[in-house]
Amino acid sequence: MSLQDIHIRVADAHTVGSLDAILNEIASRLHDFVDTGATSLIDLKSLPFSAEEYEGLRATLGRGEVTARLDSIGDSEIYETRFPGVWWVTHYNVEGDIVADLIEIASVPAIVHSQPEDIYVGLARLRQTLTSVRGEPVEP
Amino acid sequence: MDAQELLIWVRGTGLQIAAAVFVLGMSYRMLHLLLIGRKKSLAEARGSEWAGGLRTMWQRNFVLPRLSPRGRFTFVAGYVFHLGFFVTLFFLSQHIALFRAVFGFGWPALPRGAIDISAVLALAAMVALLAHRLVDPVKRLLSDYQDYLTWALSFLPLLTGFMLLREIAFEYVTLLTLHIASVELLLIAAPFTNLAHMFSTFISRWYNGAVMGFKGIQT
Amino acid sequence: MSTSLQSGIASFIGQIDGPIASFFTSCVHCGLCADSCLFYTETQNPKYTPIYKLEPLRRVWQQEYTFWGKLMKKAGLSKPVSDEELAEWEPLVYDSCTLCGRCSLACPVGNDIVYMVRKMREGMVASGHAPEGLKGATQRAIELGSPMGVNINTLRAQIKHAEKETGLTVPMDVEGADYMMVLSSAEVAEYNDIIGAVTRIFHQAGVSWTIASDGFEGTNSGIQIGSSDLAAELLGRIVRAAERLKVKYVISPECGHAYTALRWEGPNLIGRPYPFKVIHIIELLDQLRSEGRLKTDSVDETRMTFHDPCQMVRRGGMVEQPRKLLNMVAPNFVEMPDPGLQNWCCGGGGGVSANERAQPLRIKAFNRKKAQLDATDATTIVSACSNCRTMLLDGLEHNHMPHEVVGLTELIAEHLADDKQGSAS
Amino acid sequence: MKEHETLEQRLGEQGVSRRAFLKFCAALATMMALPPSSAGAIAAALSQAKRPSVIWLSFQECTGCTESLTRSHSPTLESLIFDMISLDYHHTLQAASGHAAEQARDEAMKAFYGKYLLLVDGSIPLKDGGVYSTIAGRTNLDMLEEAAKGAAAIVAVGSCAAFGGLPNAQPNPTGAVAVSDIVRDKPIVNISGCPPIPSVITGVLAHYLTFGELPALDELGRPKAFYGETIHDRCYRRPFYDQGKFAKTFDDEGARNGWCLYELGCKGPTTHNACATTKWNGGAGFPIEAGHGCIGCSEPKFWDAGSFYTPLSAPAADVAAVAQVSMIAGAGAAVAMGALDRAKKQKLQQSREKLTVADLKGD
Repeated sequence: MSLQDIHIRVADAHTVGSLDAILNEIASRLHDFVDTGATSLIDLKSLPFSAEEYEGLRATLGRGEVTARLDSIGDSEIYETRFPGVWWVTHYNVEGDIVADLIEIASVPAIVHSQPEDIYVGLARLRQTLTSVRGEPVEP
Repeated sequence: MDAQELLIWVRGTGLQIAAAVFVLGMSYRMLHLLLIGRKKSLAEARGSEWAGGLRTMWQRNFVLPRLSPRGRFTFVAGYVFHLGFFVTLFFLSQHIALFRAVFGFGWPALPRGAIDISAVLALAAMVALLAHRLVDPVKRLLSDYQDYLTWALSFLPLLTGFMLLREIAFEYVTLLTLHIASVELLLIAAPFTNLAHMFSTFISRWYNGAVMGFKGIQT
Repeated sequence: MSTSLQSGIASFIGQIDGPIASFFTSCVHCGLCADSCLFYTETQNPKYTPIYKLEPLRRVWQQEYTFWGKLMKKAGLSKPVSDEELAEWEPLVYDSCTLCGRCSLACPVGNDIVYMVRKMREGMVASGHAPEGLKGATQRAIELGSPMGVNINTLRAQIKHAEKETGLTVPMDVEGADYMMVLSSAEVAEYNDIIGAVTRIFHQAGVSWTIASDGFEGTNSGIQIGSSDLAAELLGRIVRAAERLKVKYVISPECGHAYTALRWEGPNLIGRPYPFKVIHIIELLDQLRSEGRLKTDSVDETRMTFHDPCQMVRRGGMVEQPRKLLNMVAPNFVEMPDPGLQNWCCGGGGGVSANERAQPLRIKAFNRKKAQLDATDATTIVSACSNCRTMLLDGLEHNHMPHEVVGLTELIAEHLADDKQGSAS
Repeated sequence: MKEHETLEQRLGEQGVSRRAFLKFCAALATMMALPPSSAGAIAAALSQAKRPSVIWLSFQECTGCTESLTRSHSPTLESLIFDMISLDYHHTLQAASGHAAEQARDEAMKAFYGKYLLLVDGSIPLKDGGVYSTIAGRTNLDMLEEAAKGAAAIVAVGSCAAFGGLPNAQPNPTGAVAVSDIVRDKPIVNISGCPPIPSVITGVLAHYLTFGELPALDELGRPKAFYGETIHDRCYRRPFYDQGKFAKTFDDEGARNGWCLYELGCKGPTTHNACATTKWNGGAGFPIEAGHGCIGCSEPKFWDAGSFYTPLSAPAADVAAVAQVSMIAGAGAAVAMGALDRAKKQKLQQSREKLTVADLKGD
């Protein structure tokens, strides 16, 4: 017996109406971004999607040119949709559960930027690495 | 007592009290009407009491005598209200679920759109009937506090039910509690007010029709 | 007994039965009965709404037959019905109700309102609140034998006249006859052509009949005033006569309340079934017609219409019979609006005609009939109730209307096949 | 254990990057149902947050709430939050037992008097002096009252602690009550649910850590961010409710089409919780997605609201039986009253005198 033998169908053509609403919201925020440069975020977990609508949103937004993967306390998948400036950001935890699911309107999602604190720590680490390679300290 | 406990009470104990008062009061009242009895006529019958009685019980639903404008208004608004009320009461899916739970059987529901129409029509007709009762000289003369009380008791379940389906003004819990409570008030008052006409009408029609049937009057 | 408030209330309590209790239970004060009452339609005065006329009776029902009413009464929260209220309601119960029963057909919850008015009058008369005119009529009926004061001598004179006119014998006190004819006082006093008419019709049809010298008057004021005791006394005369003459049938005259008294209330008034049957004269004529025993050979081309007497048609069920008879003689017959069961009362039934106080109101209520007549082009009104005829004539006169009013039996008799010369009077 | 370490320091020690911390804050914002843009503010606040001492007391409970929270086998964001508190006493989770455990509790209570956060799961039995649930010979009531005195705030975890839950259901043999029935003078957050959604528990803790205060609460003491809306409001099957399309059985066409489960007893319309958006088991779904109606577990007295399978519009008690008895009683009363009425009429009839024509003249 396969899954197809269990006659469970996804309801068709009956939606919560969230799909239209979210697409309109994205368009309006993208417009603001073009006008004022204001970036913004939409929390998809706070919206009542049916599974079908969620898939509908994915299909409508599609995938664009850029995809980034973040490996930090679990994976994060970040990709630009086929609408430049509209990014889909999904954070997973170590177990692979989605912990945040966001649409970000920006040139580059904030989380992708390297953080000054990390850069500083990284720089220190780099110097440390150099020290161990050359065997002598490097002036900061 | 919080909102949930209140809801549990109206769905449980409250409903039991209301049902007990309604059934006890109504069965008492209707049986009493029959037991007061009447003298059997010693005159020779020209027709059948039962045929006339049963015919009138049914036929009086449709009688449309020649009426003045005020009479026509009462007639039309009265029918719209009653039909709207019955359709809403007996054909809303949630109500059928209630009947199924209590009586063990149900019937197909009407689509929500139809129920919305029937409920709105019933509400509108009731408002119109109340306004008419306040301005029409005949109704004003006939009316006593009971007529307004029973109007309110019939209006509230419709109104709260309508609000509940759309979650207007209050939360679902509150509206559901109000809706059920308003129905319970209606049930409790029914046997002791002219709301008893919901059953006694058929006894009245039977008696009226029986006299005509006995005399062989073809209505 | 003497009349008093207590007797009246006691009578109300006794009169309230299952039907009345369920009628009051069912009433939702919709006011639709108002439209069915000619006293309301012609005055637009809300107090003439039929159900309102029963208010004192309703209060007694509430206080004596309902759970809360009893409690309220015990607690002193509902005041008992007073003598003043009954006095106030007397004109509503007597002057503005002809017991026509139109409201009983109109009520959507099925209340037989006229049934209640009839019963309420029992208590009204027991409490001493009945109109003087109706009291006088009832008193004359009991003491003199007729509300109009006609007696056996008047009848004998009319019979002699009829015999002379028809050349036939009017059978008096014939024991063993099949039918005993009862007349109304108005027929004896005014519409006496009826005697000759039935004599000729019965002669032609070969009907074995008689008139009883001790039970010829059918008008029953007791029913109208609402006293079963007095109604029984009046009715008893006819029943005794019929039993003395051992007739098979008693014929009710063209008189609505006489028919109701004889046919429907009689056995209940005297407390036992009759050993004879009661048949309305129109019912009998139609029966003779269908048996081919009633033959006409001429017609009247006049535009005629038929006024349905309430007690005969709406309360008596004879809608078809008069029309079938009219069909024999009136080719230009037209119906007025609301014919048959929904026809409007002449305004004088139920004792209103005997109640002088009610006359102005009755004349006003006649506007309803006037409107019905105006809607037809008939020039002759046929009816089958002598009281209706009187009321129609009275109303027509007040309104200066030219219509003629004839009795159906007389109309048929005029066109009898083998008796043409006799009708030329 | 370093008492005054901040969250950022601790994360740094664990080798968690700033970017990871930002990701964590974004997840927190989502968890707390705050606007996603608040992640920055959360990050700033958490950077400075101190680790609070937490004492967790378990009373009449099934450990389901703890299970809900600790179901993970590997580090998660929730567990990170837990890392950020100093869980000084939890008798299911702590290593110590017996007198040592009780001593740890006493010490923590003394050391952080007035500052510690008290978490409670389970209801408190009051009947017969509270003997139905004791720890180390002390009744739950006694222990709660003592611990509550020094608490900055109390978090009642699960429906038992919040509202009495299962032990409190009719006929409530142990006289079980909620925390809020006993403690009146401390701020209490009720995180109801049987069990509560784990991220709601951590969300409240995160909020406390972030803002140093309890979140906004509804009239039942539940955080509005999670309990502000009903399951019904956020249900993906809601359109079917609005269209009047209901599954009548669990295996009919309607059920297969994913129609509304109202008539199968779903309590979604009257139940306030975040299941429909937060979902369970790492976002896998929530009961309605599995084809079963909501049982209303986050509401008071949910065990006493009639069958889980009785529609909300149907009675929660046996009405038919009451009606049958009433009908018999009503019929009996009618027969009795009918007899009295007939007797009254008969009496009137007997005393009645005939009306004569003389009576008409009489007045």
